[in-house]
Amino acid sequence: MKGARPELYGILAEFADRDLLLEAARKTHAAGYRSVDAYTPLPVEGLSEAIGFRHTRLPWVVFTGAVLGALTGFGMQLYASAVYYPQNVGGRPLNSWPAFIPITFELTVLGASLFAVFGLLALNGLPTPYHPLFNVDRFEFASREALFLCIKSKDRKFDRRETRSFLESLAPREVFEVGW
Amino acid sequence: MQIFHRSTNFLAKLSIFGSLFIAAGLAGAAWEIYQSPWTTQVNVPKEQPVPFSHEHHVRGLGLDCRYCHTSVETSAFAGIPPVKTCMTCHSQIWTNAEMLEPVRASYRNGRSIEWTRVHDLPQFVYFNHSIHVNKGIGCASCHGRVDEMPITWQVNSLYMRWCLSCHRDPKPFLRPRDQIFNMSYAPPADQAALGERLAKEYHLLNTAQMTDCVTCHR
Amino acid sequence: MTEIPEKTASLSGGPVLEPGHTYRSVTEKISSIALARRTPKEWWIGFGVSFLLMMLLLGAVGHLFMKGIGVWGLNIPVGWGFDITNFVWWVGIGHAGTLISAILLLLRQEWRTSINRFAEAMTLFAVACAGLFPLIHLGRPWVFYFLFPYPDTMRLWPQFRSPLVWDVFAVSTYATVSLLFWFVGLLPDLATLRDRAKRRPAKIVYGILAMGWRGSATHWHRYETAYLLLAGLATPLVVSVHTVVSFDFATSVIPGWHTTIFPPYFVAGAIYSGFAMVLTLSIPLRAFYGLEDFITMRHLENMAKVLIATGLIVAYGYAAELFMAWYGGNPYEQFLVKNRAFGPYWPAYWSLILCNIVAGQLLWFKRIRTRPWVLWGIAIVINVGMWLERYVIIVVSLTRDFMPSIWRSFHGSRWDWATFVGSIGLFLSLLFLFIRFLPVISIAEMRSLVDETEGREE
Amino acid sequence: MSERAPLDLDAIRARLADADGPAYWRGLEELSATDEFRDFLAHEFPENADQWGGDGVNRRRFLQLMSASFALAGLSACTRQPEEKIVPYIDQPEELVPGKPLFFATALSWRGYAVPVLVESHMGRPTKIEGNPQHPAFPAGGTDAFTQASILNLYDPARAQVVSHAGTIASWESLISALAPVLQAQAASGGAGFRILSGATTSPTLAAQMKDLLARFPQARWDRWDAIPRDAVRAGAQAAFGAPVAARYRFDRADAILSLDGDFLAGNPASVRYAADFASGRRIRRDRVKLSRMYAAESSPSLEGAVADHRIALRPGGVGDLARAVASAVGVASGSNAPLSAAAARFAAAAAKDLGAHRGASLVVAGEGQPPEVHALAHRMNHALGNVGATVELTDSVEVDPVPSLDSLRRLVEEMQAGSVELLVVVGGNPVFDAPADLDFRKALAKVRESVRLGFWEDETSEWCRWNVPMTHALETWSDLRAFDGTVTIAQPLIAPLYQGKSVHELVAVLAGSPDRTSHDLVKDYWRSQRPGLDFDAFWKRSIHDGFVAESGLPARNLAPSAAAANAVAAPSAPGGLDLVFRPDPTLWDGEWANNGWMQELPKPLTRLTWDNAALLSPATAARLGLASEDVVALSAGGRSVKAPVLVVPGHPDDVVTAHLGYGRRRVGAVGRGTGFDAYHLRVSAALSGASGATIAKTGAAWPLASTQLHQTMDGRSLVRAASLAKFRENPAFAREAGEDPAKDETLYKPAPLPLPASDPAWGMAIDLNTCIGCAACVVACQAENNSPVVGKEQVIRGREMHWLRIDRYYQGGLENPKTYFEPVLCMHCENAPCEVVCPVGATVHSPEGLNEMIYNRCVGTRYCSNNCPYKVRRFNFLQFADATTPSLKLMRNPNVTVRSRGVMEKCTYCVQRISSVRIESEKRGSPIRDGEIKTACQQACPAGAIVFGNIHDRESAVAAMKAEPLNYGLLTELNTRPRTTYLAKVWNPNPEIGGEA
Repeated sequence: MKGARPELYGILAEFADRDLLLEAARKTHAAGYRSVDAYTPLPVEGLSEAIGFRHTRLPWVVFTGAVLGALTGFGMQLYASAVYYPQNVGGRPLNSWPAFIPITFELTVLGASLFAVFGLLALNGLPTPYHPLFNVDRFEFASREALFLCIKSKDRKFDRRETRSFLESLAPREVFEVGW
Repeated sequence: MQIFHRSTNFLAKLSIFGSLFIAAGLAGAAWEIYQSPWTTQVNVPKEQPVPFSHEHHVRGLGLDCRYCHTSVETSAFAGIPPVKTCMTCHSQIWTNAEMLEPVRASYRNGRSIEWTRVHDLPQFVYFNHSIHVNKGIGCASCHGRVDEMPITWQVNSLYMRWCLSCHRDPKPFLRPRDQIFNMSYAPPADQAALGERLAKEYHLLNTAQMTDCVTCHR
Repeated sequence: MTEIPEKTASLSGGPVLEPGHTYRSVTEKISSIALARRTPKEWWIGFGVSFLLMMLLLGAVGHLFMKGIGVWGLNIPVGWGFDITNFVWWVGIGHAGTLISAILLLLRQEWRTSINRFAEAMTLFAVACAGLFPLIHLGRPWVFYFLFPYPDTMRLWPQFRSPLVWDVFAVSTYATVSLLFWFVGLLPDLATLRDRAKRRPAKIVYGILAMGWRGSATHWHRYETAYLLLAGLATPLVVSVHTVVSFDFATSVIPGWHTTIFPPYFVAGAIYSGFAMVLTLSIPLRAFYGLEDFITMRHLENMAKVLIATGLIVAYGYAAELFMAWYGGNPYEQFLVKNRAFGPYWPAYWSLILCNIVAGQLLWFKRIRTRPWVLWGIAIVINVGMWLERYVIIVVSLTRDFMPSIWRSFHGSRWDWATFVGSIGLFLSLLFLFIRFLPVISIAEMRSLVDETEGREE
Repeated sequence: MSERAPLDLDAIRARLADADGPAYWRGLEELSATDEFRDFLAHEFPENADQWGGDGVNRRRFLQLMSASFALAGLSACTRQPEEKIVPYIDQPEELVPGKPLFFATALSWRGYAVPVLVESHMGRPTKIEGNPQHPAFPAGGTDAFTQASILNLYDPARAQVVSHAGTIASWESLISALAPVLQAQAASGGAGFRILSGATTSPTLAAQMKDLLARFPQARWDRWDAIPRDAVRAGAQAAFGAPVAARYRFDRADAILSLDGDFLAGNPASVRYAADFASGRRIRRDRVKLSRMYAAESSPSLEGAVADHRIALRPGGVGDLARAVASAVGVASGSNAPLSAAAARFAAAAAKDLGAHRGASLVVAGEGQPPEVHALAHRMNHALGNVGATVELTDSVEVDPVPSLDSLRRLVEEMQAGSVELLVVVGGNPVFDAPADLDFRKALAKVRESVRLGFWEDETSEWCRWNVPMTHALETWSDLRAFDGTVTIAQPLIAPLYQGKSVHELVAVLAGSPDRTSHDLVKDYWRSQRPGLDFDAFWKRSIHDGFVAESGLPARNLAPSAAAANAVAAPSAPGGLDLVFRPDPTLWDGEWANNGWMQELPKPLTRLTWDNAALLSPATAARLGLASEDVVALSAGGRSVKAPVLVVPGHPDDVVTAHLGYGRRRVGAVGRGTGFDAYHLRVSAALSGASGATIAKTGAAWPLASTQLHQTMDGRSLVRAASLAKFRENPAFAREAGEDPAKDETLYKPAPLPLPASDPAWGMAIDLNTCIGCAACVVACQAENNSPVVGKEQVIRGREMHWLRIDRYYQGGLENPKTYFEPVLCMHCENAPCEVVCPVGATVHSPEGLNEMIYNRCVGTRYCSNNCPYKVRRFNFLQFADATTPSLKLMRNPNVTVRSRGVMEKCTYCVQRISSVRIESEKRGSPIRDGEIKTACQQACPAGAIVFGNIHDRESAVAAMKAEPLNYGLLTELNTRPRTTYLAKVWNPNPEIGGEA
């Protein structure tokens, strides 16, 4: 965060049930808030869309991994058999490509999977063992049953008082101010 | 409630992505050790019971390699001179040099001197000197400028990789047969052409046989 | 997962989660196993026994490394015996987990939810056991690294035409991907444990593993994408692994090995043994930890049905071998079939038929499918049968191949047995640790089921 | 596992870890120098830590330590090479070029006759024995298995090593001084109490020495005893010609051969020559469609029976009866004819007719097991058939004054019993063990005042002699012997005696009162005395160089047998019970080879049995007695009884039990300990070659037998292909048609990479099944050449024997008289090798010249290659089989072949070390490798020339010619392995009048 850091990370509101949360999320987005996030113990259908998050670049990351894996796989085998030490093995040609398919395939999958997981972590900015939200004691229920919506202070429209009152207008169970 | 301190975020990320670099670093280090003189003994002069100087005998006195290493042209083993060979001269000159006492002792009581091997190939490598010198590989190509070594050391790693570098393409190293034992031989400007010609002459054009496993391992 | 369609494909009726559960109850029930302060006495007993067996493995392998492969019963012509048999057996078992998680996920089988977690765990541990054998079966295990392409001074890399090298890559890839898949699935639950744990050490450990997961909507979005993609990748991978393992034999020239039907037939066999092992483990588990609400009769029945299906495919495989021997008219193949059925190893052959084909047919009866402990017995029988199948394929084919002059029989030495039993010890030990410290059922996914069952009640 | 083990291990580990610890491929020599290692050796092996007996826990724990240190060293070796010393000569011998082998012509002794050999020597260490093709008696070269294995005896750590007196270590000098007074006394009495006992000999020098000795002691006597005596042969000649004439046969000139229990292919002093000659009559080629025909009547399965076109199994007496029938049919008065069975009669008639049809080109040979009458009969038949001078050559006796050894021994024992023998000198042999049981030589020996034994081993006899002198190995001393044809063969030493060994010449010299004379002086002086006048030094130099004295063979004489006494025949007719037949053991002979691991582990040609002998029974007899193989029975004859395991042998005559002599040694090195049963215990002077009325009683116990082949038939697979001569004439290509041979282009893949120009060689081998006699010389030769370890009985039973070359023996036809096939199987060096494709590390790959290579130091030991080898010719080091600890065995090793350690695969390499050295020489001289310049060890050893190796690119080469033969076929070619080793199919030459064969 550049410049003078706002005193809050954001304002957090807990909602009683899923419909209220979805409703609130939509309203917040409609109200022009952009850096908004919701926290739920399980994936809630339509929630990410509600706060304006449509699609992720992850598939492309995975595809890249797959291609790299495939090239490494076949390249390595061809290099080893035909360049690194060419040898007559059972009368087979140096480039016995059919024999190279299994490993090529395996490495394709491996590359893709590694990129998928590390891509996931990277895009989600994980790991973050420390996070301001954890300052809110109530927040530990987010991993069990509680449903939260948070407007972050980095939002252009963010204003401590207004935003708070705006959230309170959404019929939350409770509203918390999240310090750093 | 917070469990971790702020700093842990950075540390956590570092630990994941940094670990890759750490692993790479370790591998690199291992590789370096494997290349190092400590492992390969390259350029490490070997302690000898008698500090025999090739420099003195070869360059100084101009002895031919074959004067001592008699079987280099005929046998797998180049031959290490029997003490008698030393005594042919040293019964006349330096007859009471302190340094040479072990030699005289050995000759007196018939117990061989235990030299330390400088070029020591693994037991599963069957190296043959005679074929190399007969195929135009000079002594210095592998042993280096022995005539400049007061105490002998190894100048090449003797790793299989190193052997192969020549077995796959001997042309850059080939010499005319009369230059094999010439320590100070320098390849001519047209070594490319010469190598081509000699390779044909020495029947080394097809290197398949030379890079075949059992050429060295049985 | 979340977007549960109206009509979910499912093998049979009955709930996948008994009614009356809430997020909280589910969370409490499952996480309490991992977070319990006191470890149940029974756990200690079970773990203790497994641990002793694991020590037996350690001893056997130590002895093996000291003296050499000769401590096993192997000879010329039988160069592979228990070692590779165990390898194939374990890899096969290691197929259920990822299959359940990945393929059933893609097939929208929501009943997978309550069994996938420990099925995956089981996969990992089985693959660990499997991976052990290719290493220790080497005559000179201390040069195992020759099997990998590493920067060497010999300018010599593995011989990539060899199915054994394929194995190395297939199995290690499978292990890695399964681990990742499993970990990704665990992430939200680790967060739950982090937040529910009372003691600080627990909080810290789970906290580190949870990587600060906090259930953000955007995170969930990417999470689901990744999970689906991994499932999509894992599916062909599962199939490929046992295919590659079958290549060890299919690409050889030995009668009884050189068989084109091996890939599909090995894969089916793998799933067969895998599900058998899941049953073997889940039935005692649900009984002991009172998880009947989550692992319901329906789960057991469905798995039983999968067993019937795959069992029949395996049976088809056997039949095809017989047919090809007759139809192909290759004298060596024909001799092999005779030799398997009526040669010195006939007991092994017929008991494998009994275990894998006959026993499986009992599952047609609902009265058997719905009796957990009977089901359990059958599952065990099938596990034994699948081991025997690999033994017959590997050993019996080698004992008598082309030249009668060098025919010889093979019998496992006591070190063979020690290694085999020991590997089971290793497997169980890991499993016990898992049960003790991690949620055996995916909490996050159970929550979705809660919604669904609520939906039912309305 | 004792608690000391970890300690030792740590010490060794430490030793290995530190910089000047040795590296694993040679580790143990350095290791053994360390104290902790010596300690634990001593602790492990109170006595001889050397033998690989496969016995006992100790050995196993020893191994475990070994292999552990190997493993560790293996690890340490991948970081850094330990320092190594190099030690020069003080004064280098003239002819020696360091690193190059030298070859010397010399002679071994076999039953007193010369076996001319060439010995390969590396830096003064003899390492390999080959035949001497320059020698007139054996122009084809080649050797038998014993000759090959003899090198192992030289280095056997269990050899007698020191002069000892009454069990305490003494010295040669002390012996001399101790004997002096005794000899004084004898001289006074003219040697009345002085006896010398030795085996038969042909040594001119020794003969002269003895003559001179007996001149000094006129009352003394030189007695002779051989455990496997040739008395019947001598007596037969005596009966026929009135003199102990020696007969030598020319099988190459014989078209029809009748073998009466013949044993000319193995064990006979001329076997190697006879095998070659016999083979030349069986070698069938496109341009020589002609075979000799052999009839064999035998009372115990033998090589002769196996290679015969017609074989009949009879009780020992039956052979004599059949001989008489044939004799009378060819017009030799043979007196009373016992009635023959129908089969025997038909056999006899056909044989007689065939012999008669080939006058001058036929041959009748009787075996040593047959009584003198049969030998006499054989001589008469040969004479009647006009074979003398053609296929039979008669000469004066080659042996030095041949005496009937049984009578000689009997008389000696009587004198010993009577206590009239004061000084007995026993040279070689082992009478305490192998003398007829009823004579009880041991008890007699106890009555002798002073006994001196010159013996190679510490054996039963040395145990009961007061003075024991270690005997030199043939390669350690000078001597001279005659080959079977009389050619004098000079034996020169290749190495100074490893221990305090003395030769027989030196001992006799001591007795003759000239103790200071060496073998060299004695032999050389004798020959100087024989060659007065002409330039002796030239003669001597040449004789030593060639290994024989030119033109010293005995001339053939033309003799006619007396017709008299033809029917002095007492056919041993056994009313009830079994006929017991004694035969020398195929691999241990009379027991002298009991401590030779190579011979112990060499599968016996017919039974494939190793490490044991057994009571051989026919299937029918075994069934009748309710016995199966490995049952232990009490075998009794003449009131004596031994326990022996049964082995059922197809084709064995019914109601006959064969017992091989030589096993059951009581005092022998660790290798021979606890192997087999002692058949000598049943052998009495009245029945040396066999007894009738033997009985067998089941004991209920069982004794595991280590056989290397458990399945005896081909199961209808065309592994050995055979046909009758007639069928071959109809369709010469029958063998090739019996299998399918995929065309080169029947492949998805492009042809093999990295080809060499056709000007470069492509190695291949062809094996002629027609000339192979299954003698197994090749197997031992391979073992000797390639440093192959011995693994012990236990491991053989587990199927882990390490022979790179095995001889498959298949039976075909009924159990009572099956046809026998020998098929040497070694690596086929397939062009599309299945083993190579599956090796994960490329430890086995293909050379451009077509060798299937095995690179030990790359092998990780997955055993996948062996699993995928259809021929199962690969061998795996399941444990640390190679003995890396015994110093003397290290001297024996071929320095050009890696000694394989635990955990690596190995197999036949076509003797790549020989190929390499020849290739290097040819490259140096700049001319291509000549055909036959490279001989593989098996090829060089084969007496029958059945194995041919060479360059198949070269149209002119012998191997190419053989592969072009119509009989040429490959094993399992339908797998498209394209083997480089191929076979010439077997062709039988059955007599249509008997028919029913092939």
